[in-house]
Amino acid sequence: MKRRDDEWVSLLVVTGATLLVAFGLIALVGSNLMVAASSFLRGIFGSSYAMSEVLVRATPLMLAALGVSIGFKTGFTNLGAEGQLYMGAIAITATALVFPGLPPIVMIPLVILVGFAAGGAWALIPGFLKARFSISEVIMTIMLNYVAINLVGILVRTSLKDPAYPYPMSPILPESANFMQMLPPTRIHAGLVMALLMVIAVHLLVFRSRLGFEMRAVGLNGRACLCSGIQVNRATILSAIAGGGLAGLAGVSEIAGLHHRLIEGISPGFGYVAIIVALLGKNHPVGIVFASIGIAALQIGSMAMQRTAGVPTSIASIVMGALILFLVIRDSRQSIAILEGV
Amino acid sequence: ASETKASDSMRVALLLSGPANDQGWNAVAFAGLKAAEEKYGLQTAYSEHVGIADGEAAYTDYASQGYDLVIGHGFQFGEPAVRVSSRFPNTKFMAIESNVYSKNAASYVMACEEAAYLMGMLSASMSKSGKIGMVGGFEQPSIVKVVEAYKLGAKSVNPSIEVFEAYISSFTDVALGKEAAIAMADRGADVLSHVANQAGTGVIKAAEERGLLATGDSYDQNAIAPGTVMCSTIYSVPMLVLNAVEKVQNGTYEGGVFYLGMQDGVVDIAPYNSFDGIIPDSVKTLIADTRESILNGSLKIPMIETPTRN
Amino acid sequence: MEPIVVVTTFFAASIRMAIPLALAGLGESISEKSGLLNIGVEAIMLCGAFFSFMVVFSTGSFFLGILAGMLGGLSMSMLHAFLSIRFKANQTIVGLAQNFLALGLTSFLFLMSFGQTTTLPSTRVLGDLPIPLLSSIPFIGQVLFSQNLFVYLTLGCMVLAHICFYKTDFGVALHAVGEHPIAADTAGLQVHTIRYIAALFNGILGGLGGAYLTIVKLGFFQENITAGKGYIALVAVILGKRTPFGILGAALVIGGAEALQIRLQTAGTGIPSQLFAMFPYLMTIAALLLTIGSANDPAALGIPYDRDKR
Amino acid sequence: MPVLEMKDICKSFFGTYANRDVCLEVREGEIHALLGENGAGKTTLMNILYGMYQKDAGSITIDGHEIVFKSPKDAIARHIGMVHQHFTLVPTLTVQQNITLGLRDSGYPFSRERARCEHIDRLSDSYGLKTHSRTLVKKLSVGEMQRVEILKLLYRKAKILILDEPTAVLTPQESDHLFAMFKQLKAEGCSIIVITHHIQEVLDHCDRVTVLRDGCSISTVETKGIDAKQLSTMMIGRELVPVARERQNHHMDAPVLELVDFGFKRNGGKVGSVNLSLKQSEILGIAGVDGNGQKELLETLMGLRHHEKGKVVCCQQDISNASTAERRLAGIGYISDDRHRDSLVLDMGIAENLLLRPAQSTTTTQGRMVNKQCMLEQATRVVKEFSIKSHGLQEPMRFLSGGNQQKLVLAREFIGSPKVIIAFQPTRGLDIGATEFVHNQLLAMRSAGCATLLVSTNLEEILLLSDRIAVIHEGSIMATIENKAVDITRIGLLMAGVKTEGAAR
Ligand SMILES: Nc1ncnc2c1ncn2[C@@H]1O[C@H](COP(=O)(O)OP(=O)(O)OP(=O)(O)O)[C@@H](O)[C@H]1O
Ligand SMILES: Nc1ncnc2c1ncn2[C@@H]1O[C@H](COP(=O)(O)OP(=O)(O)OP(=O)(O)O)[C@@H](O)[C@H]1O
Ligand SMILES: [Mg+2]
Ligand SMILES: [Mg+2]
Repeated sequence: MKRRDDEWVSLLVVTGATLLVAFGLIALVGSNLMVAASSFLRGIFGSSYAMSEVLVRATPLMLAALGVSIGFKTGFTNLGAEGQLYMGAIAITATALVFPGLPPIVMIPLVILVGFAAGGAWALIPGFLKARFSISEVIMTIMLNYVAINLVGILVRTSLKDPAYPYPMSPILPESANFMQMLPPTRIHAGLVMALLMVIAVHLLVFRSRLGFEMRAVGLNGRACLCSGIQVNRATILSAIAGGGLAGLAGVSEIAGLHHRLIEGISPGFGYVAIIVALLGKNHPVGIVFASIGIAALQIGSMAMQRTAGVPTSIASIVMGALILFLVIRDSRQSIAILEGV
Repeated sequence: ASETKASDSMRVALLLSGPANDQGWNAVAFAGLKAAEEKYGLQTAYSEHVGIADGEAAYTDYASQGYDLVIGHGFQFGEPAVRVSSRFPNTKFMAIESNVYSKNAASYVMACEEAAYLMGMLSASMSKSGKIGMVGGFEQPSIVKVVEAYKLGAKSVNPSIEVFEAYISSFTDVALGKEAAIAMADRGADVLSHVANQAGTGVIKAAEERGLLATGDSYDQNAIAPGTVMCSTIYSVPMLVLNAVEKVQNGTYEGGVFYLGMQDGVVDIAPYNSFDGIIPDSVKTLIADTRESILNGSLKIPMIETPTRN
Repeated sequence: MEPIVVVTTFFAASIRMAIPLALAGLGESISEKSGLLNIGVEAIMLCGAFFSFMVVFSTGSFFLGILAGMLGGLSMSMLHAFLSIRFKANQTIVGLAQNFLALGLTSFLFLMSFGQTTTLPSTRVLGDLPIPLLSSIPFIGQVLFSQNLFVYLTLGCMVLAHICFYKTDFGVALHAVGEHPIAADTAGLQVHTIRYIAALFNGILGGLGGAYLTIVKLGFFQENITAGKGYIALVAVILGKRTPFGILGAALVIGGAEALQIRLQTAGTGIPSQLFAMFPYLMTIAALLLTIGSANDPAALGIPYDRDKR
Repeated sequence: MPVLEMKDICKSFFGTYANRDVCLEVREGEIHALLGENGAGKTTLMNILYGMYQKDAGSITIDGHEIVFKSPKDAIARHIGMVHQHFTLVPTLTVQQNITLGLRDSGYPFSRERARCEHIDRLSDSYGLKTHSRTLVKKLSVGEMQRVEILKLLYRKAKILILDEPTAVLTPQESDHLFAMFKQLKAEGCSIIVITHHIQEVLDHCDRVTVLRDGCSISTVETKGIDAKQLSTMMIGRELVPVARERQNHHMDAPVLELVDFGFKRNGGKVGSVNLSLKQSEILGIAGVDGNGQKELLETLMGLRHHEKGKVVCCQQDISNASTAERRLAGIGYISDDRHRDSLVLDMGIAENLLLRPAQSTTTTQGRMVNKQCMLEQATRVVKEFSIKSHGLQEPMRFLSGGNQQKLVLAREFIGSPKVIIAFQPTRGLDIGATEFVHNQLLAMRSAGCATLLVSTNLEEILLLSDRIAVIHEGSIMATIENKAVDITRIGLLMAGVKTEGAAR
């Protein structure tokens, strides 16, 4: 019981400290604190549209973070969700443009599959190189992010370019490749459902399946797995593929649910924020649901704060950094002792 | 949903893709908004760093707050504007440099190429080595058309001029911008130009350091390096905003793609500042004459939106 | 252009691009050798860049500016060390969070100091300092000894670090602490103190890397001026296998790839610019493939040391 | 006057006591043994003395001065040295660097390699601790590493030497040598504290012994005038039943496991080669000094290292080029000598650690999913059968004592009723009770028809359990002899590489 109380106390302390930082900075730029605070809250809870936006933004974060977390479980440090997301986006665009006539019932599963495969394939490269040649996946995934982003740049100017316009973007995808809008006029789309299904799938995979057990075991003690006759490389590679695939689905979901065409910059760093989401969610599928919604709300709220109260976005960046640091401090075992001591 | 304008002053919001002080594309829009605010007594708001993923949400938020005009500064804001516009018929939407429109959403395209053409002429005229350089940010229409017009302008003065061009795939990597410029200088270019926003500052700094000449972009950039920047293109966003505001006020704002150039006072070139006495009169006259022909419509600068690599 | 000039200018450019990567990479390698994995190199560099610029801008003193750059870098590296050591925090999260924090903080402070302005606050840059005699050696003199203070500083740091790593007790201690902290502890080394010292060096060197950008290369500061160089420095660390000259080599390879792509682009080919932008990353991947089978991460990298936990 | 006095030391972890009012008194120039079951608190007590742990209560007095050590650094400054059970050497540093780590001698901060190496060579000569000061520690055998650890203490001029289970990894000869060296140190005025599970060693070599049980000190006695029975009763509260190996008669003719001209690469690139064959219900013991290729042999046999040459046949099935998983599926179980590294996922619970085997051989998997119910039932059964002490099936293995961890490893390897068990140092570090249990289990498997390859540096263990004994030296089998009336001196000679007549196969 006491333990639970401490959790709440420390959470309050974190919230307080973050608010203090935020208000301090806002006061420094001379914005009105009340306006800023109310616009922050209004941006998140102000209307059903505002709340829906939080979920819209949480969708790709959730998917990508699930992917990242699977990698982390196996000890595969996947910093490449950004690139894998873009590969998924490329895949759905190419597929939908090549087979424009397919009915939705075929098209949707197809693009999901292809998007998953593309993201997975992109992660397979570092996964294979790590498993086979022990080449650092940290660097490899970062490098492949840059490559994927530039690949999008090339494709939207060449083979996937909309011939009708000079702009570097693909044509609008056929309707059949669109995810259902669930609650118009909000932008919530079937991608959210897909993400939640994936939460369950990942939970089953990681905590219920034999493969998931092997992945976790490999992440905790690869050598022991080797000695026990568990196929370590297979587990590493499969976790890389599954993780990359999930990030690829984030790309599919963004295109099919929101943009309906491939264009540069569809991800404002979702792949990187996903790493934070995964870690804050303690690499646990359910934790990731909350962490992704929390981080999405923070971002949506601070953008609203900027729009209404003129608070610079840099403050949001500071607050996000500070909040994560505070949470990290809270999570460390010792800090609980410190809080108790105070 | 919004009601009809209750307050006397109009409310205008601006979406920027990067920081408002990027010394280029966004800075000029921001300055334009502020100038318009002062001049016409507008109520304004702006958002920095609005990515493609956030454009729609930003439009929606401003529209639902009852803003009369919401401007997205960049082609990527076109689609979101159109998508949001149907839900907020009382709000007018605008995307700069885009090509899509709806009943209450319009695209305004600035004929940046007109100024760029003059910059090319000036650069070619002032080059002693017969080599000049142009650094572009991303390879996208709004940038490509400037680079291409620049090349045409230069060739019109000196058909044998060599124009080095590079797209650095960044609007923010100042160091890379500078390095690109130095690479051109190393190959003998003695006038360096840019359309690379923030990264372009690096180009000007490189020219200054090497004792070369430069031209600025978007607004009078002479202050960055007074002894280096001969002249700059000017994209007058206040004029653009004014144009739109007026239409909104007298109820004539409508969808469509509008091209605004020198004739509309939206595009121009800056004064020569300290270079007034350095640039030969013949060059000044040539440029003034060309500017005149553009203004009176006798010269049409082509808008080339895909790179023609020589 | 003469081939020799092409080669000289190319090497000079590679060195310019490599310096910040090499400095920050060296700092990070010290930190990683001790077992502290700091993904927040970007944050360190950004703070170094910002504070050195601010101090040079307001005092005009490069000495103070360099000092401030180091302190700026230190603020980030010591925060990371403190959270990693005192709170045994997840080092990757802290590093990533710091990148957000520093990006916001420097943009915010810059905005507070200068406002939304289109006039670029800038300073003189640290000039070149040719070394007498040595600089007149053909080629080598041009490439190596006609550079600025930071180039010599970097080379000096590399030599010192090499001596420190391989010839001193501190180097052995650093290695032991990162490889097997329990062994180090039982041998009487203060594991935490050594890690703090490593973080200290990381901050100083990373801060210098950032300072190089603002007060040597550019002479001004802009939001996100490091534009991802911190991440690339991490690459140099692994590519260079955490040895000083390895890191210098890796930085030169990456910097050289960047310099090369710009040069190839200005030469005018029909290749899309994104392919050029990809080039340095592809080069890095290729270089990484050459390191097959020689992973040498310190065994305790990223793992907090806790005596009570076996 | 005692050099060291620890009084009423208390230390608890997460609310449970590891040490409760423990007292220890060590005199100058004595060898003092510390005896107790796994988890009795011996290591904890010594870690407190060495400054690794901070005591909750109690006092420590050295040479009459009360002291408080914040870290090992302070302890080293007071001339206390400790060799931990799991060696604390940096594998990627040289012997010399490890020995001088953290010291500031002349020339600091520069490493004066030559002078240091000379000093180390002098020391190793005078105490008979052969080393090469310039080799990397990771290239050393366990015995060599221990010598380095001891040199580390000597180099630092330790007056009180603590050794945590130093003989667990040594052959009897090596142990004797070690104690001989202790006597030399003792004569020079040093005091030595030895933790051990071998009662005979205590009786043979130590002056006094302190027995710990459940975190409390039971008593301190002179070793003269006490016998093994009394000691073990003090320690575990009951008498030990000696393990008896009955004769087995149903040896089938066809071997279960056969190694033909089997080659394996040893550290340093040398290739070892052996011929061996194992029959049903047979324990074949491989005796040998540690570092003679045992580890490499077994790891190659398990498919963990590159197969060099020759053939491995298990139940008529050629598995020479099979993967580890395939070998296990063919019926081989493997007990490694390093359970933390090779056998257990310390952050997983008992139940999950039981799943650590090839997917095809688990009974708790249905399709691709793990049947949780089934998994827990299995774990409950195992815990009961092997009387594993834990706080629940999900408790991370990390929190179990070494003995209980080892029991789980055995249990897991026995579950699939393997045809062959490869047991490498199966009782290393276990207390007498746990050792007794392991021995009984191995014999039970033998009765059930399992063939066992028992590799141990503990000759007593080999003699106790084996039907036949093979002696390994420098990567090859010197001789294989039936375990009837064996000549211990001959085995000793074989282990040292001296071939004698009459070697029977
Ligand atoms: N680092 C630790 N964290 C938590 N508890 C510990 C730790 N070290 C020891 N303990 C506790 O202290 C008790 C005594 O452990 P200790 O290592 O001293 O036993 P030991 O007598 O050395 O056993 P063994 O013969 O197996 O080496 C354990 O049962 C355990 O509960
Ligand atoms: N991190 C830990 N937290 C809690 N208890 C621990 C921890 N590490 C060890 N222990 C406890 O310390 C005791 C002894 O652990 P230790 O690993 O020394 O066992 P051991 O018998 O010596 O085994 P080994 O021979 O493998 O060292 C065990 O009872 C175990 O419960
Ligand atoms: Mg112990
Ligand atoms: Mg033990």
